[in-house]
Amino acid sequence: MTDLAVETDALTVRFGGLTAVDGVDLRVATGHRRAIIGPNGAGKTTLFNLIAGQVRPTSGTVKLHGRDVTGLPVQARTRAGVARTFQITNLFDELTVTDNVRLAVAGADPKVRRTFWRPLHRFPHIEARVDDLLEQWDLAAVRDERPIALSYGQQRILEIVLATAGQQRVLLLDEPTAGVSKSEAENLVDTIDALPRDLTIILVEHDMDVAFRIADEITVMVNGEELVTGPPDTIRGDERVVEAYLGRDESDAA
Amino acid sequence: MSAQAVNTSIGALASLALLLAACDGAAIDDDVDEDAAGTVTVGLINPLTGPFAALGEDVNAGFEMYVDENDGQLAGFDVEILSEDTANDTAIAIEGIERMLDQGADVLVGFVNSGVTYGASEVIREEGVPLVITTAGADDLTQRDASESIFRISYTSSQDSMPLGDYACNELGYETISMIGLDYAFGWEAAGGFAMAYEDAGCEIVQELYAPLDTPDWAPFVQQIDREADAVWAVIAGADAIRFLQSYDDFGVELPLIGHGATTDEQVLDEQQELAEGVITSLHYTAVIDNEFNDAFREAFEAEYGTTVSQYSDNGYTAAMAIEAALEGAGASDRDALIEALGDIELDEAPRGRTYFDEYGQAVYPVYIREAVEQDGRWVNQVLDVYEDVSQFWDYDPGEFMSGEPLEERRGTWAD
Amino acid sequence: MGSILGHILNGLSFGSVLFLLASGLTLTFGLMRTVNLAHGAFFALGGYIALDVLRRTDRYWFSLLVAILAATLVGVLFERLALHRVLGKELPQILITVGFAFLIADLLLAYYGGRPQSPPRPPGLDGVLRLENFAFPHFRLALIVVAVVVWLGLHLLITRTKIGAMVRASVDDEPIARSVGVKVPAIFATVFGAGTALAAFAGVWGGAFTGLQPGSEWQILLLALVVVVVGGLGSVGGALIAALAVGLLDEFGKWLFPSFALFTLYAPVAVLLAIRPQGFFGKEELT
Amino acid sequence: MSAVNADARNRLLLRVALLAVGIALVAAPYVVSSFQIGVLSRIAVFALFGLAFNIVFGAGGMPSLGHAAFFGLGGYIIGIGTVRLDAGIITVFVLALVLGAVLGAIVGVLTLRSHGVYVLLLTLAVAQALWGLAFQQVRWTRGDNGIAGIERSLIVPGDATLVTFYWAVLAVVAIFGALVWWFQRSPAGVAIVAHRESASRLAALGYRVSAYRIGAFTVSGAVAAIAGVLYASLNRFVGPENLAWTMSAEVMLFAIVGGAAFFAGPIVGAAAIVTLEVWVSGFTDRWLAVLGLTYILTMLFMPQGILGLVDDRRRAWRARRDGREAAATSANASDALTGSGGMS
Repeated sequence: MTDLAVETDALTVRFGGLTAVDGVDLRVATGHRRAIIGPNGAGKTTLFNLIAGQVRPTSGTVKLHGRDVTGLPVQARTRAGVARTFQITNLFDELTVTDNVRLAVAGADPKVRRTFWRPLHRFPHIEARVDDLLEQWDLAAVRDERPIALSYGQQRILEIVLATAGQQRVLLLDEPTAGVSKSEAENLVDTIDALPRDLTIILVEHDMDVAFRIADEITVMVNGEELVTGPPDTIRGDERVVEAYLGRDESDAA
Repeated sequence: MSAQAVNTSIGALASLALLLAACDGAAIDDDVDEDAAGTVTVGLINPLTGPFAALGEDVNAGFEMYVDENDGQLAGFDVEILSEDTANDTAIAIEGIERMLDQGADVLVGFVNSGVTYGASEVIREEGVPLVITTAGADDLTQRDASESIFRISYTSSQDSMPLGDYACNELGYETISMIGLDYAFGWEAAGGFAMAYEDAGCEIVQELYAPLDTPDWAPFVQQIDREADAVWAVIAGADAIRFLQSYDDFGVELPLIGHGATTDEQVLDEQQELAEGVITSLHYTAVIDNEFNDAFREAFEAEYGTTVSQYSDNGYTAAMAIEAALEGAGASDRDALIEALGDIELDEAPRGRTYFDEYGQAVYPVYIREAVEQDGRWVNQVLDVYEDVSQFWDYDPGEFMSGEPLEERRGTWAD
Repeated sequence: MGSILGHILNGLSFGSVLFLLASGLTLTFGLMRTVNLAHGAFFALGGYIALDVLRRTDRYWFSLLVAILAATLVGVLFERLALHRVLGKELPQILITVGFAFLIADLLLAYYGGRPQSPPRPPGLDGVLRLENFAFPHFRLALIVVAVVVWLGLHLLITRTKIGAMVRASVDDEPIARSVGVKVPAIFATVFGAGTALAAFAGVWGGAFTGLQPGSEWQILLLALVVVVVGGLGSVGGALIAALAVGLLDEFGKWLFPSFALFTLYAPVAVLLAIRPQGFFGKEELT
Repeated sequence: MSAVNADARNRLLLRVALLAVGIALVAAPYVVSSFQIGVLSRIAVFALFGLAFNIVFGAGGMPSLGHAAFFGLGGYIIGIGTVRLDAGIITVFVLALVLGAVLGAIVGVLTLRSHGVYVLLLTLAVAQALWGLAFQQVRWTRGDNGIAGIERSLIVPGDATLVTFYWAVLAVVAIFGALVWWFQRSPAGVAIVAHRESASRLAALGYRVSAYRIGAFTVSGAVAAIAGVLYASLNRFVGPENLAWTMSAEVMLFAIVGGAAFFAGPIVGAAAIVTLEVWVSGFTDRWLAVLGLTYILTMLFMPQGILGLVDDRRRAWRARRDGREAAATSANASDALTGSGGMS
């Protein structure tokens, strides 16, 4: 059991009268890939924010590799090994692709991060890693562009590059394929699938096909609660899941 | 990165070119035609924007009117007048002065704010150009920090209050007085001058109150006035003076009110009207001084500008007379000759009465005890009494006066 | 007893003046998210025009009306021609209003000269209420009443009419507001005009209290900002409570420690903003 | 490959241009009048002030309306230090850097919870509080009278004439300007820009965002205080007006008129605005009205500033040369720039 990458205990958060996440006990083993699905408003993104530190829980705890990080701010959790992407593309729009990646790499190196007397591009070990990453992710050709000049799929990839540049061990992907065209989504899923197997991945996904393809296990959330967790095949046949989705879909359509 | 850098340099070059072109346009050629009689170039340096704009406008108007009355000549010299706005800001004032010096100013006239005067005095001393101050009151400009090139035709902050100290104690018979003033150097020095003369005459200050400049509501201060005192003495200028008198009236303070001349200055008296009725103040000027020179000045000024004469227009007007006298004495218009000659002038025909400079460059003049009254439908400061030849040191010895603690630093010590 | 009551009434009446100064500012911010730093200039514009018309016609209420209408017209034109073009962009709005304040104030100085002036008190309110050991001017009492009336009017305008909702919708998403039939330009011009009308009214009635001179435009603006910030940007009720609180604090502060007035006003405001940026009564904003 | 060539050519162009500007500035005293030297000195000081301000504003996206606080602080440090306490110039510079940084850090901490217009109001309140202190703490500041008699010879080794003082100012401005340039390209400097673009992303990369916000104010405050020292010695005077909020508004105008998104923006803006002021006040007393119009017209028609316009022209020109449809990117870029000067 010490092999858990992410572990939450009775994790609960309330906003005013609304309980967005209600007593969730999530356990994701190191190297596993977990998808979290559920209808709109199920609390998936909030759960992400709780794990990554953007939101503090009302009660309950979050552990990373066995270490309690409940009280730590975002940047400290990043340093503790959690990386994330955002549901809406979240890049530094006024910086070049290279500078985006440089900042991400430098973020993992406290000495560089805190330097204010030497240009960011004059750190050879950072530059080497940046060049590697740009090559590896096919972004070298657009390195001097601003993110806005990239295709949406490339922007999503750049997000993943930023998130993993510091060699984090847990990656949280918030709807990585949302808004991406069919062909680009295909490519994106391949890319995610090809990420190293020692990287623990938790992803929120709307697109069932993507979730079922990437995930080893799936957690279904409804109304802030964990409904069921299991391998894709089990989930596919689970009546409660179908009911939750269909019920929700009907009310959405109405 | 590099694209931005190129921009940078293009922009910088463009702006430099712009700058040089503009400055070129701004520099007016200073080769004024040197005819036989000669020319004197006077630089007016007064606030024309900001809270003191009205004061600066009046000074300039007074000065220009005197020159106009003399057909653009002073003592046979053609007068060229330059003017710059101090905007109540030292840096802007210095820039204006430098521009006028560039254009060949022989003498400078102006300043309302003492801080700006102090700030600019370095440049003025360094350039060796004579300055005639027309409003700024800080005592030390002509005392501890006196300079041979700096003269002041207007008051030191304490000069005009001191005669009233004597008058209030000995003539009006007020034995105890509560002082209220604006909380900055001018207020402290004016109050200090009054308190010193008043207490040395044998009477007693029982309270000392100060309110910040631009106090929107005077009620809290007025209500603190010690009603046991025989009278209240006030030094409050500008819009504050209007608000103060309004509150004084509203809250039914029955004590007689006296004060520094600025409190019922002609610039605010039109607004104060009956609120000012009976207020007795002291100043080296009032619009209704009864002599032929003042009558002529007042009538001409009102015809020309449509507003009442004030101490400020008188200061500008008298400054022009002083420069005329200096040109006459020197027979030349260069800076050194003017500095030399200004110290020796004596004006017998000034609207305010006989005026001359002491050895520190400060004007010695009559100070009037005035009472605000309505006269023929207009509000004026009627003359009750006059003290002739009032020096900035009053009856004290200059050396002793200046070796004591500066009046501004004695704020808060008078009522003890 | 009389003295304490006097201090309280004074504080309340000064607070009422502060509320009048601040009401237009808080209205434009609350509804339009526009910080109008030309507010003080509109105050001065109203005051000077009223004085001018009064001197020419000697009719008080007529001159008050003309001043309010003229300032409103200028405000509406300014909104249409300049401010509206930077809708939703806070910083450009702020700098444009600063620029407009410089422009108006300088033209007022050029036209009316720099001598301090003071619009007269409304006719009939010149008297003083005198009890045994206690005097209080009618005008100050009237100001308290007027402040409450203005507050009530604004409160009803915002909560009981659709205008508040329409304006907010227009700020949040102009195209959608347009598509549901909101006449966006007209709405903004109206609200801004109402803000300048309040500023002009404050210039005449508050001006009778504070006077007018070059520089008033900033002095008044800074006072109004303090009130609006303490009350919470955009909260009319908050502004009223804050104005009265600042008025009372000012009264008792000057009574108790007169020499720190300037510093005492701004330092606590800075601390309040650091701890509660939305002021005491503003709504928490998610940014 | 052609991009590399273009890059090298641009670098060369840049160096030549910078050198030309440098030579022109240093040689200016041989060409222009002493009055114009005074104006150039003022522009140089304001340029440094603008560069300092723009760390917080253009780069950090935080609209401070209280930078006069740092500027005035520097002025009072040299004023009180040299006129009243007999401190040396080294002490003055060190104190200005340290106290400017400390005040900057304090303001940075105070604004941590604020965004947009609230930053503006908070910084304004802080500066006004300091203004009130300077006005009233007469024992130290001489209140409204200010402190006169600040010696220029403190800054100039040897003989302090207007021209040598100008050169000294240029040197100090160049040194601190270069430091700001380095700072803005450092990891911390880039992170400050990144925080403006997305604080949440920066935090998720492991950066403590608040530290970079405070850092921006700290460095900005220190450099602005140095500019304040220069300004006071240029005028040989410091008074409450050095702390006035109009000074804060003016430095914001410098940045915007020049182009807040560009490093050189505040320099160009200071040159343009001071020149305009000098020129207009040469023939009318209504220069405040002209200044007001400048604010309005700049925001309406040139929100990305002079350099933004130049940049747009250059992009359009290059696009035409490359035969590419560039309207879209250019429009996008200028939108982004407009936004960047605003509230994040």
